[in-house]
Amino acid sequence: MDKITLGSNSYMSKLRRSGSEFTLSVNGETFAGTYSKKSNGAIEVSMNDTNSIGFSEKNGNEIYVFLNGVNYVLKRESGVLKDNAFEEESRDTVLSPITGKLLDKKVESGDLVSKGDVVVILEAMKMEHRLKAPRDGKLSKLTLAQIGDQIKEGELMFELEEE
Amino acid sequence: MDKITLGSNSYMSKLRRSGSEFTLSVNGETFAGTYSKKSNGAIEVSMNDTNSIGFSEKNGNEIYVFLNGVNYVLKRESGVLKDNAFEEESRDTVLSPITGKLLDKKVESGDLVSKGDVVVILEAMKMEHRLKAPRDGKLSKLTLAQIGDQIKEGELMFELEEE
Amino acid sequence: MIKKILIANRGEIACRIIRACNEMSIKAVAVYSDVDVDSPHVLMADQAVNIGSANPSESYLNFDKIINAAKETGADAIHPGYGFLSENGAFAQYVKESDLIFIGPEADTIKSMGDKAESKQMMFEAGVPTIPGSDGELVGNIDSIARDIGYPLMVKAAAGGGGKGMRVVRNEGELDSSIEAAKNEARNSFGNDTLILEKFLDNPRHIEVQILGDKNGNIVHLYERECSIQRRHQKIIEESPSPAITNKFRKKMGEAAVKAAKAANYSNAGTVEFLYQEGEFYFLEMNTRLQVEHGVTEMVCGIDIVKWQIRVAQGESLTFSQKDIKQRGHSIECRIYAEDPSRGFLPTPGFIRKMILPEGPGVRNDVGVSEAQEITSSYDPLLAKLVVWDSDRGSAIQRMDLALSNFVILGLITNQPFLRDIMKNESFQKASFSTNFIDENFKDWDFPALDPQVLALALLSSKASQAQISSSAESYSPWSNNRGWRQGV
Amino acid sequence: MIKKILIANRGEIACRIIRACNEMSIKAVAVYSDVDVDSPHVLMADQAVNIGSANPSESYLNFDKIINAAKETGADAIHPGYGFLSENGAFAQYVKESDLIFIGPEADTIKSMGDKAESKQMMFEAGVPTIPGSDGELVGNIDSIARDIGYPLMVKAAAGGGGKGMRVVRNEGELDSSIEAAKNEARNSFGNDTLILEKFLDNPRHIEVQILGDKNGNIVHLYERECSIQRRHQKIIEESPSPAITNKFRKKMGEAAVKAAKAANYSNAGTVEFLYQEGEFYFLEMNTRLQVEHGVTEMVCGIDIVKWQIRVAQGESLTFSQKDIKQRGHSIECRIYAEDPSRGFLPTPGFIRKMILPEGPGVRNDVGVSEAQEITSSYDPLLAKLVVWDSDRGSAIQRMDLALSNFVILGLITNQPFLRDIMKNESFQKASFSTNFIDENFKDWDFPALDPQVLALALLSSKASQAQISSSAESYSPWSNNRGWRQGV
Repeated sequence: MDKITLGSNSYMSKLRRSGSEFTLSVNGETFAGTYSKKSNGAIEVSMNDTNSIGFSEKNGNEIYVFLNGVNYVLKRESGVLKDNAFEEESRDTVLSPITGKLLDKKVESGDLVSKGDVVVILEAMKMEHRLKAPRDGKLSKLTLAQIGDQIKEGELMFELEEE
Repeated sequence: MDKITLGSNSYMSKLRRSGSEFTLSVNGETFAGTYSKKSNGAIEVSMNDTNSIGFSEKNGNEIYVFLNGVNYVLKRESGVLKDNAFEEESRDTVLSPITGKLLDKKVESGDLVSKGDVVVILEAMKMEHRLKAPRDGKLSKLTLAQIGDQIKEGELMFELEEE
Repeated sequence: MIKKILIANRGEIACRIIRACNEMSIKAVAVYSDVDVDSPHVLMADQAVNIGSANPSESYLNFDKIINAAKETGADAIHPGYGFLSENGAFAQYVKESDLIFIGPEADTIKSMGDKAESKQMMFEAGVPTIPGSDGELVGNIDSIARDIGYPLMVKAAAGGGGKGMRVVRNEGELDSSIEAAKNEARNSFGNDTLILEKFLDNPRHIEVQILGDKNGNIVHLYERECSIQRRHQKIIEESPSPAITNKFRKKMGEAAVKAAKAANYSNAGTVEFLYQEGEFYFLEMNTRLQVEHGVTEMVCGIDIVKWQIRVAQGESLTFSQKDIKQRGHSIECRIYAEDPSRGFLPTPGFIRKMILPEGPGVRNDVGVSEAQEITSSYDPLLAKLVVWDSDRGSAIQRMDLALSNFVILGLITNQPFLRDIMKNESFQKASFSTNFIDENFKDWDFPALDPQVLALALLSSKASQAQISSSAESYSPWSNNRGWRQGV
Repeated sequence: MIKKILIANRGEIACRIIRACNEMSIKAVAVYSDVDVDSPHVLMADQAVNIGSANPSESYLNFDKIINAAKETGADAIHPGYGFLSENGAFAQYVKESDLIFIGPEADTIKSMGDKAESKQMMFEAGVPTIPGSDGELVGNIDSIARDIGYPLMVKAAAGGGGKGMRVVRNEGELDSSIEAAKNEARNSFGNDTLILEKFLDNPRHIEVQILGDKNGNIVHLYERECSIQRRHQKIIEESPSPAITNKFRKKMGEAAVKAAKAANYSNAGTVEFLYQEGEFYFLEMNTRLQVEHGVTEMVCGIDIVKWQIRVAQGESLTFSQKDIKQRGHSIECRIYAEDPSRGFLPTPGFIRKMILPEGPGVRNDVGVSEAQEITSSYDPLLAKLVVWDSDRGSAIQRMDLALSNFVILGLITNQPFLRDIMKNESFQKASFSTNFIDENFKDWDFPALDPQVLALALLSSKASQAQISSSAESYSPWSNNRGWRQGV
């Protein structure tokens, strides 16, 4: 079972192939279909009486899909158990939403912060991004990166002490 | 030594690589250069103080090259000895210049033909191609293909008896 | 209102028409022969129907298969494109009798214009200039008829074709012997020695006028196209406006074309072809369909001819009149053919291993093929039409040369290097040419001698990856059962 | 005459300018930072020079490195593009002092227009409508000044920026408390509590006029562009003409823009930006450079702005006057950004694994990236500008939607799905919008719920081939030694 996420929607999905046929299960619903690869690398999918041709490539936990005029970047978590699949992101932990450069740290580890206070400032593609405290609390962790260092998307930026 | 042909010109060529460097010999002249492959599959060649980026792919005895705004299809004969490299094509043997369909045979094997007589008619891409006798002579061979059969480029169409 | 159009064609023109349908929110149905299963026009359409084998008579030329495909998919109109059934009056009639809309002129118009003698006679009567000649069978005082027409002239077998029974007569002294020779040749070739005399144009330009008419009697012209750059009597470069004529003359030709279209009771898009020499123009023929080179007119006039074909076919009136139509700037088209210009323009089938199209301001690509596609010998070798626009002819030529130099196509021989040489040719740049241009300037054209860099790059090449080489023929195909195909919403 | 131009920029605009050079037979020199070694602008240029690290201040913003590169390669002019040094008066002056031609207005013009207060004052004096306000420091009877301007109004820190020290005042009752609050904020933020009052436009359109002037005093406008569709105060969709104004009003705005340009002693291409609300327009600022969205004007007016920039920079006069410039049809541009519209338009670096551009009539691609290219976080996330033209706005919207739907880009998140939703939005289609459009209509935009077909295709995907993933950084590069680079002839 894979958890596939796009924007705020997630889908518990599983696909079984057998020759040119496949069975897809999405959030408990099951679909049957067929597919074929085209000479130019496209894949044709036939499901629910509809044939569509698109492109699809995966890389790490990302899958890039073009289908019916829309480009998608899907996140995939493989082997997810259904029960904890839709767990909410913690309000205590703030990750970098971008890959970029650390421009400034406004507070120090251990400081008390109020909801909305700017904690760190990042820069990517000529724009500043201010990461703010999601609630009042005490800063239990703060990135060890120095000003000017490169930051990766998903890297822990700071954490608030548990309430 | 490879014989590379484009249009009416042929080049006896040999290339030796060593890391990113190469030595090219063309009809006895020698050039030194360097090369590198680009992420998009292009190749950059640096020779005679000039850098150029192009594409190149080979398939069988054909090499496809795009360089400096021109697309080339080169024919390659590998391992050619220099001595017989520029041998002329026989005036006695006529090969199909195209891939297409046999539309008609105008004479039979053993017939006498005059220079310019149409021997076979081919069709490709909605156009007729008439293959004519290159000299007066007796037809010693004629394609066994039937009218309507597919013909490949380079296939023997007919042969004249030796003079 | 038309809701779904079946496009009875393939290649770039099918793609062009499908785009127009999409933009007008009309569904597009493609038809395809077995070898075209993975062609762009099939992938672009909302639905696609297999109509048989590669042989055109069993697919793209087959009336019943096409009508059946239209009926099966619920199409209400058929667009024939160019070539194939586009100028077949019987087909147009059959479409109408099948309660479908034929996107083109009336069947009767197609039929009259398809008969060269009938169309010439009709134009002559309508007052459109035609090539002076003996008006039918050559009888009476031949010397005096010849003098009336003027030398040089052409003696032609009335039943003729393909250059047989044809002689150019330069002066009176050659007349008798030429007639004798033509008569013999005509008798031997056609079993009929009837001859006609016609004025011979030894250095003509081919200039044509685009016509657009609705079903309510409104007919306008969209000015002219210069199409003199031809090889084997087929155009390879077209432009608009023609650099050969003045604005006054342009107006005169346009009016003659409208007169011709009115005489033929014309609706929809069509083209009146003229030969032009020494300040005179003569009706050559009328093409009762969309022309390959319609794009240069669209660029210069700012009017989408294909969309208007669809609109007038469903009964809409033109929303502009002649005075609203203005030429702006200059447009050139190069036809990219799979052919070898060093060997008499022989077609060169192959497999497109890589294709990168030119981009940027004023560049339009009308393409019918894609990477990883097999170009078979079954159809016309036209791969793509590269069209540019710029403010004047000189700039347009430079833009075209740059665009050609950015057109990457690996895997088969094309005329791309040849077209670049034409752009650099001085006579072309000076617009000093006739339909003899290729013969006069490029008779023994050969590919250029190779720079050592090309050889280095060639010998540094590696084999294409397996993915690119694999043939598409073996892959599973949902179309092989002749089923309809729908792209998801 | 200019023989060689150094383009002090990167990305799509560098490519755009290089094309213009090529078409004018002018050599083009690219400059690039270390991370841009394999970028399209480097590969397209005749020569390329490495000017340093990714950090703009050490490369694209570095005066000396750019001037040195121009000197080394023998360039005689510098085109700054947009962004980077394009509106830096000191740079323009430095270029001139280095005996090179700066392709843009005079340094003094750039400096005066770069000072918002000075430029507003200059325009006010020239009789160009400016936003009514307190004309400098707020002193005297504030209530009466406020009444004269009219509500709603805006109290602003004179030294301000970035929204600090700024309050909207809806009515007289809010005035005192707003002034108090703004004063405190201004003092805390800028150490200066000087305030100004200005009329507040709560629902304005952003409409700008393209200007073109030569060095001989001729100035024309190329009509207007509608640029109201913005996110985070940055345009994402532009069109010409503006659907909001009448022809009479259009003429009035054009004349005001020419007046503004004359007041600034303007030559070369520039843009006068206005805010428009309820039948009134107000000078916002003048951009003394080529604009990102210049393409829509080129499509509609048939004038190549970049080529004219070069021509007037080398002293040529305009060959047309105002009455020769006509708008024809309608053009729309969509900026394709590497950004996530579902997360506040955050930039989304990545690797372009596959890119297929839309083609066909009326479609123009201004692209600065290519397949197998890494999009780093070092620069602006603009990947490409997709520009379409059609005869009217409705057709142009349909053409844009089709073109967007044919724009394949795999490997990173882009705003392509968001742009498609805008094309389908009713307010957009009805041209009923202001600069608040995105906030009002797409505040909580999210990617669409997935059709099971998308999930099927995703799970059927295979890993990209190794060739595509390999980074370019490790490959041997001839540029790493800061050597010039020449493409073979």
